[in-house]
Amino acid sequence: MQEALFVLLNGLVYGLLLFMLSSGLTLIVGMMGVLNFAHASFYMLGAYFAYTISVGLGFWPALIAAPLLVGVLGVAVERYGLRAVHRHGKLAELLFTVGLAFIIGEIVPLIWGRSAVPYRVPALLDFPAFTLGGIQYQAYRLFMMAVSVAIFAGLYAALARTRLGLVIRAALTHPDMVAMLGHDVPRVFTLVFGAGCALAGLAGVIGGNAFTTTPGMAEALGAIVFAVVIMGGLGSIPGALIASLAIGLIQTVSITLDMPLGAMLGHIGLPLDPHGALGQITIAHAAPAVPYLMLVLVLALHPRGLMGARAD
Amino acid sequence: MTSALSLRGLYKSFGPTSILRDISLDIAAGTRHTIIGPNGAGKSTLFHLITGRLRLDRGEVWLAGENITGLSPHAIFRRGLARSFQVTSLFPRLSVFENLRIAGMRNAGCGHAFWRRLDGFAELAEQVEEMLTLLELGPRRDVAADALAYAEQRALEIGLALVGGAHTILLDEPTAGMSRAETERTVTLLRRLSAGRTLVMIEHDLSVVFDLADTITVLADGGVIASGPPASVRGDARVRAAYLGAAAEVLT
Amino acid sequence: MKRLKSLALGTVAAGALMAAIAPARADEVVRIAYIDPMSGPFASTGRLGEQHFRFAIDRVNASHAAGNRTFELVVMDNEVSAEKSLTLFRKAVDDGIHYITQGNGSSVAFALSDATAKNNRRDPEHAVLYLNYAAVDPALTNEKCNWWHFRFDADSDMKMKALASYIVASPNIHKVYVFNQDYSFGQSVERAAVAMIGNKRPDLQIVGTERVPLGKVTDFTPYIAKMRAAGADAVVTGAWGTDLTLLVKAAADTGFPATFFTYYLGARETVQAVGMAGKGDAQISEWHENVDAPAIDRMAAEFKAKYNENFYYWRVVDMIDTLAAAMKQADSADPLKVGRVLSGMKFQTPLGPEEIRADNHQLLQPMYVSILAPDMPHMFPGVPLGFKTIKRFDAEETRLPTTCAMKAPG
Amino acid sequence: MSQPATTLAATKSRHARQGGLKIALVFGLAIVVALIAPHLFASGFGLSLLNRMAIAIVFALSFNMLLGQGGMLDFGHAVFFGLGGFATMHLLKWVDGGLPLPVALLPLAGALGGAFVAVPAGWISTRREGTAFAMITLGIAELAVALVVMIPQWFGGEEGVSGDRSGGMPLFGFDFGAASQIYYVLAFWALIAAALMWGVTRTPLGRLANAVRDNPLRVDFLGYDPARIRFLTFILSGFFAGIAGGMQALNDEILTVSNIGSQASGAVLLMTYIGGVGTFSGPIIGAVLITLLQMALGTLTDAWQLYSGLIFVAMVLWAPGGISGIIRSHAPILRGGLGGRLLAAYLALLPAALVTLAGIIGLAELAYRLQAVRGGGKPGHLFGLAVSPTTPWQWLIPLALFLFGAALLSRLAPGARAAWQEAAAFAAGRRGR
Repeated sequence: MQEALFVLLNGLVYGLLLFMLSSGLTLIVGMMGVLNFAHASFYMLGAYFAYTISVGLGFWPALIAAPLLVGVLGVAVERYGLRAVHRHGKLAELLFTVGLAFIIGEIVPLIWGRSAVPYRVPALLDFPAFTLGGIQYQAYRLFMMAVSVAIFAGLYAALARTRLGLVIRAALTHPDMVAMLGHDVPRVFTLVFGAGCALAGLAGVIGGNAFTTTPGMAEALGAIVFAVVIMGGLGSIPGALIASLAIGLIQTVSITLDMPLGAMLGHIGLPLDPHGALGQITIAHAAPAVPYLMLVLVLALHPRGLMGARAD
Repeated sequence: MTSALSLRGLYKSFGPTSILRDISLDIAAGTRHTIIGPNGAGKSTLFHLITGRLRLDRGEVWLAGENITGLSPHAIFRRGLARSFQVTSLFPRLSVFENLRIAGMRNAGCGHAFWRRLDGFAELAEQVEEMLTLLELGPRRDVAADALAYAEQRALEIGLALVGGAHTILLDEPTAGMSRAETERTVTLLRRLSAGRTLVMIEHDLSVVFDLADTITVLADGGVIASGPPASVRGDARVRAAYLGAAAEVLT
Repeated sequence: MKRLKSLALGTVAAGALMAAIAPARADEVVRIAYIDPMSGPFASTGRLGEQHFRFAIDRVNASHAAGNRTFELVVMDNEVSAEKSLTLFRKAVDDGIHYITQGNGSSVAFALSDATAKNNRRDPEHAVLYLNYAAVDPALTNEKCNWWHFRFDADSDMKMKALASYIVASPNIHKVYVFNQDYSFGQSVERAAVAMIGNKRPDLQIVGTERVPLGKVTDFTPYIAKMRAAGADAVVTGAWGTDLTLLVKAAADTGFPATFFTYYLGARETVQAVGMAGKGDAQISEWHENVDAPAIDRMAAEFKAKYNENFYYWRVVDMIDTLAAAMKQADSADPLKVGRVLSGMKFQTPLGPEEIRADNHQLLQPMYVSILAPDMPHMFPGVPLGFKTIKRFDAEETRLPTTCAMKAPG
Repeated sequence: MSQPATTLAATKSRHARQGGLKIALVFGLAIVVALIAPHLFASGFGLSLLNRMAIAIVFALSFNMLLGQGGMLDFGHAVFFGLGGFATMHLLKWVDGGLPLPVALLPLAGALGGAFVAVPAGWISTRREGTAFAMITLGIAELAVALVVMIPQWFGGEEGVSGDRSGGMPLFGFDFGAASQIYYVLAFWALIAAALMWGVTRTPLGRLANAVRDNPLRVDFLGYDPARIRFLTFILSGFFAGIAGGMQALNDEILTVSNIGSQASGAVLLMTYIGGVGTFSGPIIGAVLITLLQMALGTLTDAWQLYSGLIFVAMVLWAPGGISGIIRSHAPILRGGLGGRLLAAYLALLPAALVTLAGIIGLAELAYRLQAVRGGGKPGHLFGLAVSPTTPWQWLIPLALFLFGAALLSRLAPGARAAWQEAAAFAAGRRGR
């Protein structure tokens, strides 16, 4: 029982972290149709900015300032880069972000070095909050969960209640209509892109010290963030939350399953040689591949993702 | 004798909004039939339902004695029904010639072959050249479709529906946006090419309607309010009331 | 001095350029192509290696240890790609280079070993000797061995043999969990651990094995929970880099008390991430800063003064010194002749006697099991812990049977 | 309606004959180049570069069959390349073991392997188009890599699968061990594959793929199932990617997981895009150029990865048609004899562009050498000047150059653009008449 609770809790933490990372991207993809491959790079920048700021001023100012800086950078990228590429079509936009990710990935080690920087969890939150089944739970993890939930609530409310939110939601489904109604769509795009990047930056501030801040951190997370956004459905914040939690939970649960595939498929009547190459793989072993399997299945069955507003 | 196209009790709604209700219609083979009606009457939706673009809520569509309800657009095309679109829908980066050739490939027996030269289908090329001449697009043969003038694009749009040799052709506002002269040329063209085929058109230009149509159906508010030869439709009081109003003088 | 200047161009290192600049002197210049990552995610490792090679080569050149020959390093950036390494290998051969060295990535090592063997068979005039300083897949000196490949790092089985004999002799360790990255190296560590630790003592058992894909896992907490549930009191892992850092950090964060027995704990960023919670965790290595060897201490100090980095690869110095000695003995820079000397060569080092096995060209060197302990002479910056030897193994003790069936050329 | 049909047919067949002659000429030229090239680059490195180009050309062309011809962005194209390679490699091992097959034929096994894998992958992915398609391929690619790593019994794990190409049946006395011999095998396959892929663009399926790229909805109403067309194109593309993979297997004699990974998929996208997706020749140009760049730039400067990133972004921003796009947009102008006028406008840009470039290079080099100096290296020289990245004023020079050059460029660029547009319009007008 306790073990099940623990697995659940871990899945929740991981899922919420994924959500934090992907909430910004789902906004950008949903609204602008831009598959921003540089999103994880903005996450990395958030962590590095936070590290530099926290060295001088401490963690809490960094929590505010770093995402803002990343947001400003995002605005600049949209205004002077993406907007120029926009007329060349979607592929060009996507490739622009690929190139951007590449360049950020080269510049970051130039500034901060090629190995990890010692970006630490603030002392205020650096203690075990409670112990479950002999495993300590750091207070910082609870803080991460709280921030993630707050992001969800804030985004959801902002999209549902504010005028800008209304315009954004309308633009998701009827972009031409919104333009015709006289809204400055490019400006909304810029804002959304900046906000999305700031969210990625915030995730970096919070994830960078919980895990590690290295030049490789963007690459490690890039693909899975896409899996979340696509699976959740482009542009859907609740969809991203559900997909994040689903991936978090399923992956965490599958880590605990040591049954070989051969044996498992045997149970449900599928013949797979339990001693063959495939049959010997355990589910735990295959866990990291699970999100992609889910992605392919969801998309093959339901092209808009779980709760997508856009079909393209 | 079986009808070329027979609609039996079609219903369609989008969410709570009912678009079409109980549409039944028989169109005799080899005739030219025109569907008219005010904007929002559901004319284009009806075409989408017939050609498989949208799914029916209820009812059946029969093409030359075969039930084609629920088939995909390409399956319906293969049974001899081609269509054009109200909003021009071409292959913008391909030349006029290639546009027309693609439209003719299915019926020329090209299949999905990737081992035969497309140029080797000489009969298809001839057919396309002929169509080019008929559409008066000959000089524009090698120009990309998106570089054409609007009227030329409209002509090509019609050409795509006509070139394949389908026995039933649905044209959605073929003369929309054309000048008087262009419209007249198009009518001549349609008259010529519809010989021996069934032609169903949505048309706003009433002079075209009465010039070409053997039979007319009037749609209003999602229902058929009148159907028959021009003379009877012209005289129908409900048509006058519901639709014609301002245009009544054309009828008289 | 002119030559030094050309060296200073450093990483530019276009072989052809070098050859053009190299002045005609009595000294024979022996170029060594260093094929490792200089850009991309693994560049830090490659750069660190490069500094050690420059350091070792400068020493040899200054002391004329290779007789009237001087060494010159030609740096080639392979981005840890086997494909790119093979092209660079061709380039090295073209440029008349007869010695290559590489260490990062088993896949690259296998590709280079394979390419060396084929090249030397097809084109003996341009024969190449491959000096492996860090790729530790046992297969390289067993079923996939080749006469032209010499390894100066203990393979993962040899390291495991040392670790295992320590674990088996520790009465407080009862339940061992084996955790690795899922690629050939991790798989071989796992195989060796299971074979060498399981069933060696009635109250000692392997309670679980796990492999995770390289660099794909962000949160290791669920894995720690699994180890905890299995009741592990020791974790044996060949993981390295960020994966290892995240693993031990997750253990520290969750208060998991088991001892980690590692191959690569010595990285500064890993120790810094774990902090004091890393106390007592162990690593196996051929040297560490607190080994009592004044000669190497002096080198380490010199290295630190020169590059402002911690001395790490003692074995690079060992390898270059040995190569120089072999050349002097063979009185030739011909790779075949030098290889014949190296094969079976026995020599003294500040750490004790060493031997290059004639049957598979694996260097036998002393090994140290050490733990992170406070109050050591050398400690990590920011973390008052340093490595302390808890068990030393003589070179001979690390010898393992080999399946290598290589044939000497000619 | 005035032109008599007979004249029309005559013009057409003349067109066709001229076209055929031109194609024969192009391929003849390609064969000549392929035969001469190894004598110009006779070194092992040169040959190995040529071999890589041959492989990259086939791979990029197969990729463009999807992207350029069919409008499908495949993020996991290396899956077919790599698995085709593995198929070849396993067969090569059997050949080593005595299977009587000439080694030169083995890329065909790669082709079958690539197509075989493309069937299930395409079955899932090609039912969707656009972004959804691209995302499914991303998922499939990640899955494929995970699977390959998980099954070392088949794919050899990290160490990969290796074989010996000289162990098979000799063909005309060649055993293909030497790089010069394998070059001819690879060149042969590259020419065959390129010719076949070019041929495919001239078939009904090739034209339908264009149609689906431009307007899938309309294709559906012309009697073809767009998903079916995408599916068949996808399999064909997998087939040719597999040939490239097989060529790779023969060239490297070893194949590892990295050959199917995202880096390999990214590289082919880069090549194809930089070369230009709009033309058949674009991917070829891209493959040759990027292969050269990867190998040459890396030996010149540490900053080469940054430079390639910058070049890539600059291309996306200012030349989305790739190199072949630039050529194509200037060809009519040159043919129209307007090159001189345009050249003047471009030359006016040149100093500003050079100044900007010098600024960028200066900044990048200083940054990388600062890192080198921190690591104990030597800063070296740049443009013949001693570099000292720790001195602040040395940063000001390239910064000033960059800012000045960029400002100048943004002033002058509209003029050059206008000149180009004018010339293009003029040339088009001439041709139109």
